[in-house]
This record gives sequence, structure tokens and C-alpha cells, in this order.
Amino acid sequence: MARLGILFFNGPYQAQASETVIKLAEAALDKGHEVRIFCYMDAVNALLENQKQIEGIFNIEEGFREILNKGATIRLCNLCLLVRGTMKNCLKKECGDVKRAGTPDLAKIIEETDRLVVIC
Amino acid sequence: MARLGILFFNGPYQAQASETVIKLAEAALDKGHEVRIFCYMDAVNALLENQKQIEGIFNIEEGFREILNKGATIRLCNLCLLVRGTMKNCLKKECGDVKRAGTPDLAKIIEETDRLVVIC
Amino acid sequence: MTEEKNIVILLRQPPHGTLYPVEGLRMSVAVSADFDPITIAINDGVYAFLKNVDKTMYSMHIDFLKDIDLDIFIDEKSLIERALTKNDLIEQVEVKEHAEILKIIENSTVTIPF
Amino acid sequence: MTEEKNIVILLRQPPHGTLYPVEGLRMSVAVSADFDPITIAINDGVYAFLKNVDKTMYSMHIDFLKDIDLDIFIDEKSLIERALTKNDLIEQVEVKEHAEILKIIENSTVTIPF
Amino acid sequence: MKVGKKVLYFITSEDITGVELAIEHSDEDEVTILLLQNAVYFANKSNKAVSQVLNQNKTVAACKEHIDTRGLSNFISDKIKLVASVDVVDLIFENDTIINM
Amino acid sequence: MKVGKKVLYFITSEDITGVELAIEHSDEDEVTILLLQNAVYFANKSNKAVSQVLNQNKTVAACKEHIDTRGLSNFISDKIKLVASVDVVDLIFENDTIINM
Repeated sequence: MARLGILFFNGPYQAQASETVIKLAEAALDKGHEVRIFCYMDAVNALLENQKQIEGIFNIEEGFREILNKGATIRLCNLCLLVRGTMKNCLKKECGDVKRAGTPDLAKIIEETDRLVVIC
Repeated sequence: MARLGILFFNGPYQAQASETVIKLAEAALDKGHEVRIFCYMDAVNALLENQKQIEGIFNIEEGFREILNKGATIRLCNLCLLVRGTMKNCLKKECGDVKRAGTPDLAKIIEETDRLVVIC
Repeated sequence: MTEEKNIVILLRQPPHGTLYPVEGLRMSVAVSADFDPITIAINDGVYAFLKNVDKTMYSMHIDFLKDIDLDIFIDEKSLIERALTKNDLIEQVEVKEHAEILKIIENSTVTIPF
Repeated sequence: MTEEKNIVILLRQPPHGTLYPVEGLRMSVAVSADFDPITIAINDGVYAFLKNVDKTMYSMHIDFLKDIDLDIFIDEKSLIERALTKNDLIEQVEVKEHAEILKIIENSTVTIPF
Repeated sequence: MKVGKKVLYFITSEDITGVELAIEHSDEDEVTILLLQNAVYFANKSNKAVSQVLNQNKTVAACKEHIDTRGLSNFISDKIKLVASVDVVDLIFENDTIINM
Repeated sequence: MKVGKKVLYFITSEDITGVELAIEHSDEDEVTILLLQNAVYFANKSNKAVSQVLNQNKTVAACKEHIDTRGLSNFISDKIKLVASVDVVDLIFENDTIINM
């Protein structure tokens, strides 16, 4: 039982980062670890609702719903959402422990986890 | 009087592309040229509504509103919007000639413009 | 409309990790309705055509382009730099010397990089 | 909570064209509430600290870090590769030999690259 | 093949390949390389590919605003032509062919 | 300074700098380089930096799924340790320090 922090920067689909984050988080959760994720810059858009399921494409929204369901904690950079106009379209509390946060929350994640990995 | 086609791939803020597109389009429109823009991949998110004005940051939404106002034509890759879950949050017809389109519309832009530039 | 345009779709990024090559091939397919685009892979773009790479997202685009007799060319120099050979690649592509690749790009009207 | 952690914020991308260095410096400021992060510029990241670069988006972060006595180190090797010298940079940063930069990174608990 | 057409390498990405292709571009054409966005860093005097192009009969231009924002004007060769943002449009239409990179 | 700590270079970007830093990393530590995403292309036998690390007393690992998806298994050195996606987690916790790149 250890605590894993994950930070990433990229939005969904264009880059592999969000898929890697989901798979790594899932593996950690399945092994009984705690997972805390911080979405910075474009990464906040990985948590948008209504990402359409398209055959052959790994659905990022579903992936995040699943790891939230398994207990992952997800924090979204507030300012990053604001500037991108995507504040109102993120996954809601009903999906799990996902909420908007400031950069100091990343400091908290670094402090309270045993390892922090960054997925570029 | 010539016709300029512009294609780009990147979303707003993370990369400079959308700002470059706006400035190039504006310069072309001011010189009396016609401008047709195709937003592919993450670039579709450059046209989202409610991008908050933050001091020191060039507001991409405002920039696109301005060039639409000056007569630019903007086409947004339909599938790219769908998969990202941002279909319903784009600038509306009232802002100018902006609409969803398929990739064949880029072929049309290539055919009907004198030069095509790609902003990476 | 205007004079005939030569379109080159240039794939320069690796096939996974980003959506670029997939979207580039989708673009080749799309413009093939109005033009005869030439698809060229250089640099890490050549990795998209390895025999064993997962092509789920783009094999239909390759098949489509071949069905309508459009060319997919691979830059030999990029292959050599990566210690790859023609035999490592799928049959639907054609390896060309760097000088020939350059000539095709030089003669294009529009080059679209992915 | 746990033992003291050494945080290194690594700026490796140029200051304009992407938001990475701006966001990296913002992160240095943010974690400075709980840690003493060291900010290091390598590769094109060193361009962020040229005297004449437009720092509108991040000069307040540099000032903040200096006000609370946190270090911003510049990799000398990266400078030399770009034909730049110490004199081309603002005063708030300190140029360090590559070996020293390596040592700091080696001794970090967490390195966050931007 | 038309001889003597005007070709513009329109380079907006941090990928030196566009400059390398331009180096090998046939002398029969009139070649201009335009550097924009982070590609303007290639204009740094220490860049070998751009130095090589400057020694050929080719023009290297860079977007002035993008150079200025980055504070690079003291670090680039005098041979590089600075083009104001608004004049990039003219350069695009003056050339017959655009090679985007 | 603790001697002999275990350090993981966790490389997920297409930037070879992480590998280059690892080459120069002190011998006192036990160094592992883990390549993920497009960084797995560095595992190609023709890559000089990775070959150099393999000749040092350091471990180079790559995410198996990311190698397989890219069809690279025939093109990488036998000395590279393939790590299943689910086991990446264990590697992270086995090391004392993570250098993300």
C-alpha cells in the first residue's frame, strides 16, 4: 500500500499521455495503491464530458470514469480550465473524487504521496 | 485580392499556433484577401466559447471572433469535435461563417484558394 | 478551377504516441476525391509502415489509397538512419532514394506536414 | 509528513511558442509554499532568461522566487551550445557548470520537467 | 517541370527537417525559407543548417515579431531578412509554391 | 548524500536529454532508465545514447506494450528489459527517486 502521484500536461487524443495516465493509475489501484492525479494545462480537457465513443479509439472519458470509480483522486487546474472555456463541461462529483483545484494542490499531492511521476 | 487557406492542428494556449493563425488571417483580411481556415485535431478547441480573458494572455476566442467579423471562413473537423466532447461549445453562426465540416472540406479549401499554409 | 495542384502529405511523426500520422493518412484519403495526393513518410514517419506496428487506426486508409492507385513513398535515408530496411515494411509502400523524395517535394504545389 | 523532499523544476522548452516554461515557473512558485524547489533551465529553456525576451507572462514568477531566496540555475553547457553567455542573461539567475546541474538533479527526490 | 519557380519553405515547427530539405533544393528555383514561431530559434548564429543555407543562393527570412518577443535580435546573422508579421502575407502570395514544415 | 540509492529515469517524452543525463549519472547510485510512449523509439539498436548506457552498469527498461504497439521488438537490443504495463507501478515504488523527463 503506497501512494502514487501523477502529473500530466496534454489534452486527450492528440497525445498518448492521458491514456498512459489511465493505464498506470488503473494498475496502481488494482495493486491496492492510492492514486492522486493532477491535470495541468491542456490535461484538464481530458476530463470533459460527452467524448464520443468511436471504434478503434480509446475513450479517455470512460477511462477516467473507471479509475475515479476505483478510487483515484483527480484535481483539475482551475486557471487552465477558465482560460480554455471548458470549466463547465468537466466530469462532476457524482463520478468520484474529481474537482477543480489550484497549483498549491499539486504541492499537497507531492507532499502526501510516496512517488510522483510526470507523463509528458 | 487573393485567397489564402490556413490549416492548423493545435489547441489554444498550449502552443502558439492559434495566435499565429489569427494574426496571419487578420493581416490577410486587412489587405483585402479572402481567408479560409480549417481546424483539424485539437485546433477545433480554439473556437470554444467562454474562454476567460486573463491579463497578459492573448484571448484566442476574441481573436477568432474578430477575424470572423472581418469575413474569415472557418471550418471545424466534425469528428475531432465529437471525440473530444466539445461539439456543443463552439462559436455559433451568429459570430460569422463558422461551421462544422468534414475532411473533404479541406480539399475544397485547397482547390478554391491560391495558397495553403499550415501552422504547426 | 485553378491549374492542377500537386499535393504532398508528409508524415514525419511516429505512428503512436500522437494522432498525427493517423490524421495525415485520413487527410490523404479525404483530398483524394479532388486531387491525386502523394503520401511521403520521412523521419520517424517511416515507423508507421513497419510490418508489426499496430495499424488498427489507419490500415483502412492505407488500403483505400492503394485501391485507388495512390502512392505511399518512404524516404530511404530515414530508413537507413533507423537501421531499417525495405523488408521490415509492408508491401503497400515503395521505398525511394532521398533525392527522389526531395524532387517530389520540390515539385509539389502544397505540402502538408503531419 | 514524510522526509524532506528535494524538488527540481526543470525548464527545457523555449519561453514562447508554448506555455511550458511559464507554467513551469508558476509551478515553482506554487510548490514554494511547502518545499524549497530549485528551478533549472536546460536546453532551449535557457532562452527564457535572456535580457531582451518578453517576460510579461512570467517576470512576476521570477521576482517572487528571488524574493523568497529560491535559486534559478542555468546549465552552462546549454548556453554554450547556443552561443550565449552569462552576460546575455538577467541578473536573477545563476549559471552553473553542467556537472553541478547534474549533481542537483541526481540529488532531487522529484524532478518535474516542463 | 517549370524552371525558376519561386518556392517558400514556410517553417513553423521546431523540426529542422524543413531547413535541411531547403539546403538540398534545386538551384533552378528561387528558394526562400521563412522561420516563424519557435522555428525562429534556428536563426541563432550557432545553427549550422541555417548558416549553410545562407552560404547558398537562397534567402532566409524570419518573422520579426517572433524574433523580438524571444529577444533574439542580437543573436542572429545580419543576412537574415526580418519580415513584419503583416508582410508575411505578401511573401506567401509572391511565391508559387509553399512547402509547409 | 545517501550512497547507493536507487534512481529511476522515467522518460515519457521524445527528448533524448533524459538518457543523456542518465549516462552521466554517478556510479554510486543504482540507475534504471524506463522508456515509455514515444521514448521507446530510443530503444532502437541504432540509438547511440542508449547503446552507451547499456555498456555502463545501468539498466535500460522499456514498457512492453508500448514497444509491441509500435512493432519494435525486432529492432531493439536484447539487453533492454521489457516491463509489462502493470509492472511499471512496482518499478516506480522500488526506486527511491524519480527523475521525470
